[in-house]
Amino acid sequence: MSAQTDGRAGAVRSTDGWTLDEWFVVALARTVADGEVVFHGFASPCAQVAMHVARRTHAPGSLLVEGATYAVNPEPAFVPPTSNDLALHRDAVYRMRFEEFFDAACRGAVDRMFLSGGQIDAYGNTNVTAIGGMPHPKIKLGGGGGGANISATIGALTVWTTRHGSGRTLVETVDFLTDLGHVTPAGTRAELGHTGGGPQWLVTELGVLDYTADGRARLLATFPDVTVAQVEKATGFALAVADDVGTVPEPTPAELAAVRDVDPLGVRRLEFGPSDLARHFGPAA
Amino acid sequence: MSAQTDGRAGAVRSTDGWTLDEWFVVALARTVADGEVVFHGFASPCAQVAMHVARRTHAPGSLLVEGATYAVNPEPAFVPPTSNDLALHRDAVYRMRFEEFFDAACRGAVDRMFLSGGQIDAYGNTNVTAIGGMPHPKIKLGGGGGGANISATIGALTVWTTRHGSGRTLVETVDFLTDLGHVTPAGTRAELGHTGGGPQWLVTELGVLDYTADGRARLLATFPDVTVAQVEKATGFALAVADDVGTVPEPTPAELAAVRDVDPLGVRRLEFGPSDLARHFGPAA
Amino acid sequence: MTGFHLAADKRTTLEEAVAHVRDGATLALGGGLAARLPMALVRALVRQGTTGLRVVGSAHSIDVDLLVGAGAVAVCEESYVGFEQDLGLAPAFRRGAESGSLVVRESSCVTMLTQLRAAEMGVPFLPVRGLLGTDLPTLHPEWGTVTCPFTGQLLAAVPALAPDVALLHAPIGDAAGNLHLDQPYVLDERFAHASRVVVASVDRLVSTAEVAAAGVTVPAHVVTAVVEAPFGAHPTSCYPGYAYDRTHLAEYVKAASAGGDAFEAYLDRYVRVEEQTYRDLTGAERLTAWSASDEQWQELFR
Amino acid sequence: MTGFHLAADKRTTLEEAVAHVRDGATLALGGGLAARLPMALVRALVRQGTTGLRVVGSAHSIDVDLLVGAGAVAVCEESYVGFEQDLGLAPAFRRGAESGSLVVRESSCVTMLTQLRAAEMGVPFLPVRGLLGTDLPTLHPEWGTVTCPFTGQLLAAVPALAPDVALLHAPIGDAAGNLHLDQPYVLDERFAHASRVVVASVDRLVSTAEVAAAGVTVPAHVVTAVVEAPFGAHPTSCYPGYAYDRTHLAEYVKAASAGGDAFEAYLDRYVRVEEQTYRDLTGAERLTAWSASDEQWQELFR
Repeated sequence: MSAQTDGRAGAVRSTDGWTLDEWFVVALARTVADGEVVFHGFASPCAQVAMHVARRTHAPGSLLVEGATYAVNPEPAFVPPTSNDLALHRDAVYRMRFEEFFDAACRGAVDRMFLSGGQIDAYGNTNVTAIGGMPHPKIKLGGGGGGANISATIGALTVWTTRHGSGRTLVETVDFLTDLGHVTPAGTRAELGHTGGGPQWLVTELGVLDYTADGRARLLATFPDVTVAQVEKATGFALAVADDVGTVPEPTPAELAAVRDVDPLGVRRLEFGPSDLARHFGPAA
Repeated sequence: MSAQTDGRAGAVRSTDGWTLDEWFVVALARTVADGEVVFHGFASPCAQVAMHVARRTHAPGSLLVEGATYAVNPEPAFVPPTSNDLALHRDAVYRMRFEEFFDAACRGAVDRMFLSGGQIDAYGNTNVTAIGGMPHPKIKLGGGGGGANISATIGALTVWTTRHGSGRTLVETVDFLTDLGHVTPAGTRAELGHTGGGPQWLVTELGVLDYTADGRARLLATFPDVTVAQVEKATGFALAVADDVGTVPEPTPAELAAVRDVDPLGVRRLEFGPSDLARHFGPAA
Repeated sequence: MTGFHLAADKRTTLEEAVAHVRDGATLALGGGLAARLPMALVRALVRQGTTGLRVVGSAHSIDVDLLVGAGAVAVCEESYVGFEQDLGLAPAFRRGAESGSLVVRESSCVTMLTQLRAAEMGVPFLPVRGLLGTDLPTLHPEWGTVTCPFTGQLLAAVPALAPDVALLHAPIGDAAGNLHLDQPYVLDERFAHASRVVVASVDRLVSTAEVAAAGVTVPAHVVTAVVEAPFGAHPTSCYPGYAYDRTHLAEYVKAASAGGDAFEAYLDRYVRVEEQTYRDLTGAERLTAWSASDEQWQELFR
Repeated sequence: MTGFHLAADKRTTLEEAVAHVRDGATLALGGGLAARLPMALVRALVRQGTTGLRVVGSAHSIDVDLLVGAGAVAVCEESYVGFEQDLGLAPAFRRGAESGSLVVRESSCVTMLTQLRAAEMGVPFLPVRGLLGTDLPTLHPEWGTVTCPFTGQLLAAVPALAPDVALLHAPIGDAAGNLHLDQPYVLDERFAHASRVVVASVDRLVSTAEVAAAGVTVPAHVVTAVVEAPFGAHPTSCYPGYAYDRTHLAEYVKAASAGGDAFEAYLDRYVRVEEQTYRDLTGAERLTAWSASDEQWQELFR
C-alpha cells in the first residue's frame, strides 16, 4: 500500500485504504481514555505510536510518558526504532527521572500501561522472560523491564500482541509469569495486595478483547478478515466470546493521518510478520 | 580587640592578640583531619566557620558540605547569620540534594559532623529538643534537624558548646535525648546497631575534651584562663581528666587570619555570652 | 497515593489557593529555615482562619511560628523551628509548646524524608537509620521497628506520610504549574510528589519556555494551583530575587515574643492586609540589592 | 557503604580504569538500551580478559551481550537484554542462557532501583511493590518478604545491592570526575552513589567550569577514575554528540548470531584493537550528522 496524501504530509483522504498495522495501532490508541496518564515500555513500537495517535485524536488531554526516555508529552518528528533516543524528547518541557516515573507508577499515579508478551494467558499474565521457562529456557526472551513491579500498581493495562495467529502466544499457562494479570497461581491481585486494576483490554492482530468480571479474556470484535472460529482456534485457552461480537470499528481519516504522521519510518511494522503486513482494508483494498 | 592587619585583608601578624571566640573556632577546626568529609548543621556559626578555617589551613583536602545548602567546598566571601543562604554557595561546583546528603550520611560516607546541644551528658548524648523534657518542656528548644538519624551513622562527631561555664549544659542526664552519644539508656551504639563512631571531641569555651574507651568525656586541655577545678565545677557529671592536662595550643597567625577572613561579620560571636566575648589572649592582651 | 493534575491553566488567587487547606489538614511547607518559605500563602492561610493543622517538614522558622501564633496549628511535626543564632528561639512555637496549647511531635530530617519517600514510592512503610536510643520515638506512637528479613537487624521503621496539601514557593513558574527552583530544594521535590494537593506561589508567572530554559524542578503534573505573588517568600529569601529581611524578621520576633496585643498588631499591620500593602510596608524591594556587590550583600546582614 | 573519592586528578587510561574490575566483581553498566552505554570501557574489559562478572542493571543491549559473548559474565541480573524490535533478541545472551553457560537471574527495573536505593540509603533492605505472584522471585533466593509493621500487609523485600564497580559514560567531564549527563540518566545516578568504585569515560575531558555550566549530574566525589574516550558510547548513542549506529549494531548482531569464528572475527576487528582504530573502522564521525536536520536524523534509522 502506498498512502495517498492530499498534499499535507501524513493526511489521507477518507477514500484511501489502510493496512492492518495502521488499524491495529488505531485500535490500541482507542484504549486510551482522554485525561489518562499513559506509559509504554521499550521494544513496543505499536504502543508507542498508539499513544501519540491517541493524544493527537480523541485523547488530547492525556499525559503521555515516553517509555525509556520518560519525557512528558513530547512531539517527536518521527519514532525511531529504539526507545531511548533523543528524537523522542522533542518539545517535551519535562523529562522525569527514572525513579520519578517508577515511583509514580508504584504509588498509582499512572493510569495505563501497554504490555505485551511472548506468551499471554487467559487472565492476562504475560511471559516476556523465557519460552520453556527458567532456568532452562528454550528461547530466552529479552526480559520484562519494570513490568513485574508496575503491572501490579498501574491503574489499568492494555495488553497487546501481534502474534495471536501463531497459536503459540495466547496460551493456557505461561511458561514463566513475568507481568501480572488478574489471577496468578499464587492468588488474585486483591489476595496478593496489588493496588492496580490489571488488564482491561487485549488487542491482537485478530481482534479486540476485554476481560470478564472473573478476569478472563473475552472476544469483543474481530478485524473483518477474521472469523470468531479463527480466533478461537488460535487461542490456547477456553475463550469467552461476547454475545454480539462485531467488527473492529474502522479507523477515521484523522486517526490514519496521525499514525502516518507520527511514524513516517513505519517502526510499527517491525512487530508484524509478512502475512499480516500484507493485510489491506478499506475502499482501495 | 581590633585586629591589626599587615595590609592584606584578614592576615594578622603573630604579635597580635586574639579573642576567645577566635581561639574556640580554631580549636574546633583542628578536630577536622585532612581528607575528611565534614558537615555542620544549621544554627551552628562556630562549626560553620571552623570547617572553612580547617580547609584553608591544615585540612585543604577535606570535603566540606555547607550545612543547609549542601554546597560542596564553597568559598563564601562572608558567612551570613542564617545557614540556608546563597552567600554560602559561592564558587561551589556542586550542590547536593537534601536527600543526597542525608543518604550519604546514613550510609557512612560522611566522616565528621559538628553537633551541639542545650544539654550534653558524659557520653555525648545531646538534648536540642527541650529543657525539662517532653511533652511538657520548660524551655522548648528549636529541635534537632537530622541529628537523631545521622548522629548514629556519621564516622565521628565533634561536639561543642559555648555554655559549659553556665553549669547547666554538661549534665548527668539529658532531659530529652535527641542525638546519640556513645551509650544511651537503651544501650551502646553497637547494641543498637548504629554504624557511626560517635563523639570523638568535645570543645567548650573552657577547654578541649576527648572520650575514653568507655565513651565518657575526658578533659585534655583548658584555655589558659581556666583551671581544671573550674571545669570540674562547671560539669554536672563525674569528669575524667587526662594525666597531663595542658593548655589548648595557641592559634597560629594563619588560623587567625582564616577565621577573620571567612567571618568578617563575626557570626561566630553570636554563640557566646558577653563575658566570654570579653576574653582576650596573646601578646596584645 | 496521588494522581496527577493535568489542567492546562491552574492560575488562581491566594484566597482560592489556600481554600485547598481545610481545618485539620496535614500541611507541608516548602523551603527551609529562612529561605523560600511560602509566606504569601501562609499569610493568606492566617486570613482564612484555618485551624487544627498538622504541619510537617524539616527546619523552618517564621512560617510555622506565624501559623502557631495565629492559632492555626494543632500539631507540629518539624525537625526544627527557630531563627538560628541570629534571632534565637521561635517565640510563638515555644510558647505553644511550653503552655501545652501546641502538640510538638518533633521529627528529624531523615525521618521526615523517609516518610515522604514511602508515600512517593507507594509503600506503606520504610526502614530508617538511627532513631533507636533517642527519645524522638516517645513522641511518635505511629513509628515502630522492623526486623531486616536478611540480616536479622532491628531497624526503626516509619509509616508513609502523604501530606494533604503542600505549599511551595518558587521564583518562577508557568500557568500550568511548572516550577523552577534554585538549590537547595530542601524537601520541596519530595513534598511535590508525595502530597495530594500542591499549591505553589511564584514571584513571577512566566512563559513555559522561560521555565523550561531555567529548568523545570517541579513539573506541572504534580501541581494543583499556582498563584503569582511577588516577594511571596518575604521576609525570607528567594534568590536570585531577594535576600533575607533581617530587619523585618527581628520586628516579627519582637512582636511574637511579646505576644498578645503586640502580636495582634503585627497581624493587623502585615497579615490582615493585601499582599501589595504588605510589600509596600516592608519595603521588600530593597532586598534585591544583594546582587550589586558583596559589600551590599553583607550590609543586609549587619 | 561507600566513602567519597577526593583526589583532584583522576584521569587515567582505559586499561588502568578497567583494572578496577576484578574477576567475579559485581558490575553495574550505565546508560540504557542502546544509549550512552560505556562501550569503550566494555571493550577494554574484554581486552583485559575479565571473567566471572555479575552484571546488574535495567535494560541493556550490546554492552551485556558483548561481555557475555566474550566469556566475561557468569551471572546476568538485568531487567532486559536485547535490541528491541529493531534488531531483535540478544544473540550471545540468548545462547548463554539457553546453553546454561550463563546464569540469568533476571531482575526488574523497580526492583533493581530499590536494591540500589537501599545501598545508597545505608539500610540493609527495602520493601518494594509488585513481584508477588510473578516468577521472578524463583530466580532470586536472596529476595524475600516483609510484613509492614503498621498495616500488616505482606510486601516483597529486597536486600541492598552495592556494585563493586560501576562503568558510566558521559558526554563531558572534568579531571576530578565531575560528569554532565543529558537525560534520561537511567540508573547512572543511583549506580554512582551506591557503588564502591565508579569508573567514567567521557567523550570530551573539559574544564570544571564547562561541566559546571552544563550542570554536574554526577559529582566528582563519587567518581574514582575518569578516562577520555571520544565516541566512547559508540555504537550506541551519546547525544548531543552522536546518534545510534544502526549499521554497526546490525553487523554486531549478525556476528554474534553466527557465533564462533564470526564472533571472534568481530572481536579481532573491533575490540582487540586501539580505540582510535575502532573509531576509524566504524566511521563513527558520520553519526554527528543527526543534528543537521530531521531528515538526516531519520536517515540514520533507515
